[in-house]
Amino acid sequence: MSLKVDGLTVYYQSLRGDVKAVDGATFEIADGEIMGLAGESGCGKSTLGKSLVRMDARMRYVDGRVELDGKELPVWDDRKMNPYRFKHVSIIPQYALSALNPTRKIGTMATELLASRDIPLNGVVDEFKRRLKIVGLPEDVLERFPIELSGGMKQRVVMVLSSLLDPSLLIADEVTSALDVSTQRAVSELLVEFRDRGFVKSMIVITHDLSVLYQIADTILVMYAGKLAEKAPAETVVHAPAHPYTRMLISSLPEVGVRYAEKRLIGIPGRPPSLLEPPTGCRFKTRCPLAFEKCAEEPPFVEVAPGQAAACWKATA
Amino acid sequence: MWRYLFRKVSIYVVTFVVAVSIDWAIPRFMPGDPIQGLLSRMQAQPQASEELTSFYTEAFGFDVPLWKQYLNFWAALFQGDLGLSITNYPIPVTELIMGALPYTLALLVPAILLSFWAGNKVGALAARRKTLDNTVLPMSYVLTATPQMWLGIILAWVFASSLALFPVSGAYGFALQPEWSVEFARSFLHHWILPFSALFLVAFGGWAIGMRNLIIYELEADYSNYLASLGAPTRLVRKYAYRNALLPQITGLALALGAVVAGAIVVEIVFSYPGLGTLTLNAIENRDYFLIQGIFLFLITGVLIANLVIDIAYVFIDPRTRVGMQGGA
Amino acid sequence: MAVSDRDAAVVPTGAPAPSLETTATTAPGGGRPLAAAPLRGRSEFRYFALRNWKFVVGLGVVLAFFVLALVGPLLTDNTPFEFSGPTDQAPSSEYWFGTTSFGQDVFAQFVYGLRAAFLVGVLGGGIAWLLGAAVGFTAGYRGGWVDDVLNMLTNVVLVIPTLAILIIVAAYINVHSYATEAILIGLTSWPWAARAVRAQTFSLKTREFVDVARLSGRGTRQIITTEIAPNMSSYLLMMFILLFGGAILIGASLDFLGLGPSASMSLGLMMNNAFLSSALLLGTWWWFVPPGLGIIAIVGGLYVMNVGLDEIFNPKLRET
Amino acid sequence: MSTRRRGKAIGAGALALVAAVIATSLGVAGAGAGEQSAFALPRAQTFYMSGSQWSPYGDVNPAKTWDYSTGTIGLAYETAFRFNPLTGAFIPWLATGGNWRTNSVYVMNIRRGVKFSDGKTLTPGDVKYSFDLLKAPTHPQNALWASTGLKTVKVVGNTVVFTFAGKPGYQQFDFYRYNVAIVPRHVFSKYSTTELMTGNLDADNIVGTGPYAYVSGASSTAQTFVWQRRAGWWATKALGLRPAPRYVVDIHNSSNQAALANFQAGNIDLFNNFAPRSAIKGKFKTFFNKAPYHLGANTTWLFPNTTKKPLNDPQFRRALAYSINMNQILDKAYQGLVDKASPTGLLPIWSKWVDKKVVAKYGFSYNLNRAKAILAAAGYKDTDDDGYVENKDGSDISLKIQCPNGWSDWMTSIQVIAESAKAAGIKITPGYPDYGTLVDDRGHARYDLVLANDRQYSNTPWTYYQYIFQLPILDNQTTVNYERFSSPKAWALTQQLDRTPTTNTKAYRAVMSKLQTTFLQNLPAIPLWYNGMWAMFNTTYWTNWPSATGGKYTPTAWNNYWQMTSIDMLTHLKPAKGN
Repeated sequence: MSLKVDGLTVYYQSLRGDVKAVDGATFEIADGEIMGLAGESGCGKSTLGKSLVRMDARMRYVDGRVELDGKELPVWDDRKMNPYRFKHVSIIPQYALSALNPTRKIGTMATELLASRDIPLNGVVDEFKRRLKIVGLPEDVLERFPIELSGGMKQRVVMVLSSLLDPSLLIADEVTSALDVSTQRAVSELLVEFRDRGFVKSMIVITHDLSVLYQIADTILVMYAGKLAEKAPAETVVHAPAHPYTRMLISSLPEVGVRYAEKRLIGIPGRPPSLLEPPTGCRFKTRCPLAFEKCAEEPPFVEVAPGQAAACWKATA
Repeated sequence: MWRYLFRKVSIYVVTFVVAVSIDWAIPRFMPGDPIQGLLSRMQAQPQASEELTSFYTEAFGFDVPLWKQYLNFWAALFQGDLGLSITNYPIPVTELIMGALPYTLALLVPAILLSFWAGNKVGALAARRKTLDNTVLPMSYVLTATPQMWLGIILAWVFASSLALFPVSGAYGFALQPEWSVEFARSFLHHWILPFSALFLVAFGGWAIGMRNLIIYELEADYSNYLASLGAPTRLVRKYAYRNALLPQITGLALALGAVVAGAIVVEIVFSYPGLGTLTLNAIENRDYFLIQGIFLFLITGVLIANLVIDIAYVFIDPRTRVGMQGGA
Repeated sequence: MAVSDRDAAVVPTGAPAPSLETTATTAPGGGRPLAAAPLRGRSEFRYFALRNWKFVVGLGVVLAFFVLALVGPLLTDNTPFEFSGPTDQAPSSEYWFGTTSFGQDVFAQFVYGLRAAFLVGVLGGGIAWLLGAAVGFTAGYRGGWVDDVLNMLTNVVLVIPTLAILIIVAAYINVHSYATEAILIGLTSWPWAARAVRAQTFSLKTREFVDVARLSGRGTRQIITTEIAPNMSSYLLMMFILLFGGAILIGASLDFLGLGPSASMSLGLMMNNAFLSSALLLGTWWWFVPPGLGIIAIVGGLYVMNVGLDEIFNPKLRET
Repeated sequence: MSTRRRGKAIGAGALALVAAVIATSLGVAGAGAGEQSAFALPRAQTFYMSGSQWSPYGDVNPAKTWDYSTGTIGLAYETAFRFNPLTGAFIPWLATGGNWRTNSVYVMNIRRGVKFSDGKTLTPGDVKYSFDLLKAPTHPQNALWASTGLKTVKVVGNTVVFTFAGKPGYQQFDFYRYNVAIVPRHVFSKYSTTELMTGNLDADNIVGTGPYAYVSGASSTAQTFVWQRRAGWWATKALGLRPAPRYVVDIHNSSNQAALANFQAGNIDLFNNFAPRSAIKGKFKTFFNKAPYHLGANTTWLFPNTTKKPLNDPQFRRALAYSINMNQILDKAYQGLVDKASPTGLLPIWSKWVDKKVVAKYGFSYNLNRAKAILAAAGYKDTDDDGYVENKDGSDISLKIQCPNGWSDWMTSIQVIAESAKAAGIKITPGYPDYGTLVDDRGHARYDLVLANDRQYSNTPWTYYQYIFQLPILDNQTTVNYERFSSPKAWALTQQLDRTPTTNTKAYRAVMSKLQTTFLQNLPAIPLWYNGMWAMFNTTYWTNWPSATGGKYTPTAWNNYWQMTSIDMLTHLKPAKGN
């Protein structure tokens, strides 16, 4: 088991109270697994991804445990978490296009970063160059400023840098959403290649674009309103979803798996509930066509079929 | 980069031409006749007044048509000739300005640089650190809202008049003449501290606030978050944020020069410091048109040059000016 | 517009910029948020405003002094120049702030001086605000040669040391009223505001709602006043506050130099009188301390209030 | 990493620097006078004074009377005679005496054995040369030739003979006897006329007969102008006089405030600036030890613009004069530092010429009821009930009274005048333009009411009547008759006074009476108070200062006073004990 998350609960602090963005997330990721993390915007998927690496100032750890390669990750403690970052768990942020310091040459920035982590430079820098070549970038990008690179180039630089120390877990947060369709494809293929070459052991790919996940992910985890809805192998999620939300999500996509979707998730009537004071019971019940009395109780996230887990009374019934 | 510099320089050239023209026009089109003013000052006997008028009209070059005066003004300007002072006729204005300039520079340059340095450091230190922020920030606001002359008066009252630690006025002891000696240097510093402090403290507050606010933006910027996500220590994150926050501050430095010069004028007056500020007030009180004109031109040229220097330096500091000419990212 | 153009950053005259500078800077790297999306509705503003100590304290101080300026003169029988009492009296129950060495009531001078400060601040700041907004909107929205010309004008006025100009102009034309003084200040302190507005307008004019307005055939002025300006309202408000404070400081300097109106009292003139009468050497501190503190309180209050507003409108800045 | 450390090092370095600067400069305060430098002047032998030089160093050209560094005449160049304004006596100086040989020929005997500082002997030729220089129309003292009737100056033996056409202007000539600098012909003949009239002469090349020589300060950046006592001054041998201070240092003023700070700190010995009365205490003394503390130096006048309605009406001016609360001015603006002026405006030294009967008949003093009565009688009534009287034609009267900005005592005074005139129903508002503007406006009659006090002590009240009455009136009245009072009769009387020798007491008194009558009947200017000859002494380093009970000399470094009796102050000073 590469990653084991147990009951992770993370809130967002706002002046009006806590936004319960991740509520009791429990799942595992196997070595070599690429797990897709999907859901509508605001469902907590990015919060979940971020909380595994670094919680920003407004995020508050509430409960739960995270284990990576058998060791506990101190996600609640920003300081203690530091030694694990980059080396064991790393992230390609959502904002990859602006993630590079605009006034530093890429090479300088990288070496300063490495030096600040007390990582010996010899070897690593060469490896950096080699990997840049693999993703199709000339060596001299190291001598350039971010402003001199195109969006796709910056994206790839960040991918290489984030995975440079061969982390056990890499979180790729919406890496494709800001790119055009052809670059999207190339970038997603690179993620798979990174895994295949062993640059990363396992990966969480966060996106709202299920079609991308269908292409590259081994398993897919669907979240709704801060709760896990369903986790299953990609094929299963697309073809035999257990959770009504997943089903609606899939059906809103045109011809899944045939070509990349150009349309965003629309199609589901109603709006997700406010996470300031989420409703009791199943959070999807107000939009769910199958909702019944039982849904007033919170459904557990349990295995409904081999390799497939879901949180829905109808799926377990 | 060259386009950037060209644009800058052309703005400065236009500014300079406009400023010189305004400057030339002021004594000529404003009410009041400088030569009659001089005659009044001289307490010239009425009998001599006609003779003297024509003598000085010629001496100041007012006896040629306006357009020619304008051209002559430019021609003289390029030879560093700003005309003759009225109150101190026939001392050249340039000589008076050059005499006062070292004192003003001795106040201004350290005050600008040290306040910029210290203000930025302290502002950066205070940002996102609660206790420090809650002390530095209010203090900085008080400082930046303080009129320099009032701070000068307070410093003079407390440290000079009441505690007698420092002299209230002048640039050095009356027993001395400017020279390169330890005694003169000490006397000079002794006189320099208070006016310098008045300028320094007010400017310091402004820079500290500016940096504090800027660096918060930078610390919230994506690249800072990315660095932190990769486990970079706070030290590195803050260093990057500081450097980037410094860039708009440097721009601010160029633009604040005018304000600092203004501050120096009032502070010099409070401490009777023999720099351009005191000279300006004397010139105004005595309607020494050519001196006022010269000082004004001098200040503008100085500020323009400083701006240009900062612009050029900026090209080296901020890579985006060098490579970013393709437009917005 | 090149993002890297350092013109984009601005500093108000008088004091190096409090936070407006940050919000006005179009981001190096392109990502910095436009100052504040307008808050939804008045109630939300009130909600955040009341919880921001900077805004509350700043506004409170400014209002308190405003009230003092309004009612202060009613609390004293003396007028600022009247030789009403004994000379050089320390503060007492009869003369709250003491008397000058000419026997004038310092409290009366102070409260009348506050009035002048508010007048110069509001009027001078207001004129600069109008000019800055007009020039900035026009340059930013029209672009092209209009922008080139206005931008050049802005730069010229920006670079010239304002106080130097004011000193000269004030020396030639005798300033008889605070309105004249305020107009002079307004006419010279608008450029940084114009630049800031221009930069903001640039980024707003490409937004969809402006496009829609344009397609629907509305005129430039209408688009600026109904579409662009309301979207910058928080920004414009903060700009006014800074110009307000700046105008007070510049006015005080002019008055201190004796270039302001002399027939009515101002805080700067009080300092001038005290200074000329060697008050600091004779130890009559009650004469020169209050005017400075008054200015600091008003201007500092305005600045602090501005930071508060900045935080209210701009969640990223809020204290965490 | 290294940049970071460098940054820290720079930071630490800068802090250390600032700390060091403060420490060393504080050290200076403690170190005191023990340390020597090439220029450092010994405190106990140096006489510091302030209140004369109000702009950067101008020049040492004795022709530029408005501009030269103090002491140029008096300490370096000297005059043929001196004049003691406190006694009214002429003192022979470079001349041993002189007399009117006829009504139009004056003979001046030149002192023998006087040497210039370059060793050359003073000759009658130098004296003739010095008076001849005034012939240039651009010379500020050209009036000697232009309006006294002087025709020739000739050397005869050891005398210089002044020959006049017609009746000489005795009063003016007397004035020039002690105001024309005697300069060395052998040095000055090398200068061009323009240089001599308007240029700056070389300070290093001052060749004078006086007791002091130039040391430093002839640069626009200098804070001080330094004179050093020279050996071989003629008066030491001839009269047994020797000035006590080895160095005389004039401090350039930037403000009264700064000067007072230095005076209080002990850096100034003779303080000729205005300071509030509370500054007089402890070791700081004045000429009188009670009010008014200072001698009066000149009369401060209120000039009405007599070309403007209603100030062209003598009755209105009279009402205005009655409305001024002088005691309040003395009280509030001066705290008793000055005395009320005689209604004639004449200085106390001329009081023997004041015709008391005339004053009793036409004089005035603060009396609101009289002021109101005069206004009413003259037809000025408050027709619109705003508390202020209107012109006879019903138009509003709103006058502006002005004085230079920064002259704090005057600023307060005009506020008092405005307030007390208000009580009489005359609307006046105070204004404070800068000095230059005021002078310009005053010269061109663009004013209502201004204060002025240009005319100092002199040998003759003629200088005062010329100041008030001189004709013709020019476009720009730069020096005299600011009020533009056009009375040929008054001017003729003034000229008559000039042409009456002081020794002809009876005739002189008669003219003076007529002048006073004309003046008081018309009140073209309103005399207010005797502006003080501000002088505070620091007794720490020097004693035996002039005083009402001791040496009666003018205690001032102001120009033109050295050759009156300020030089006597220097020769009578004594170093304080223990110094």
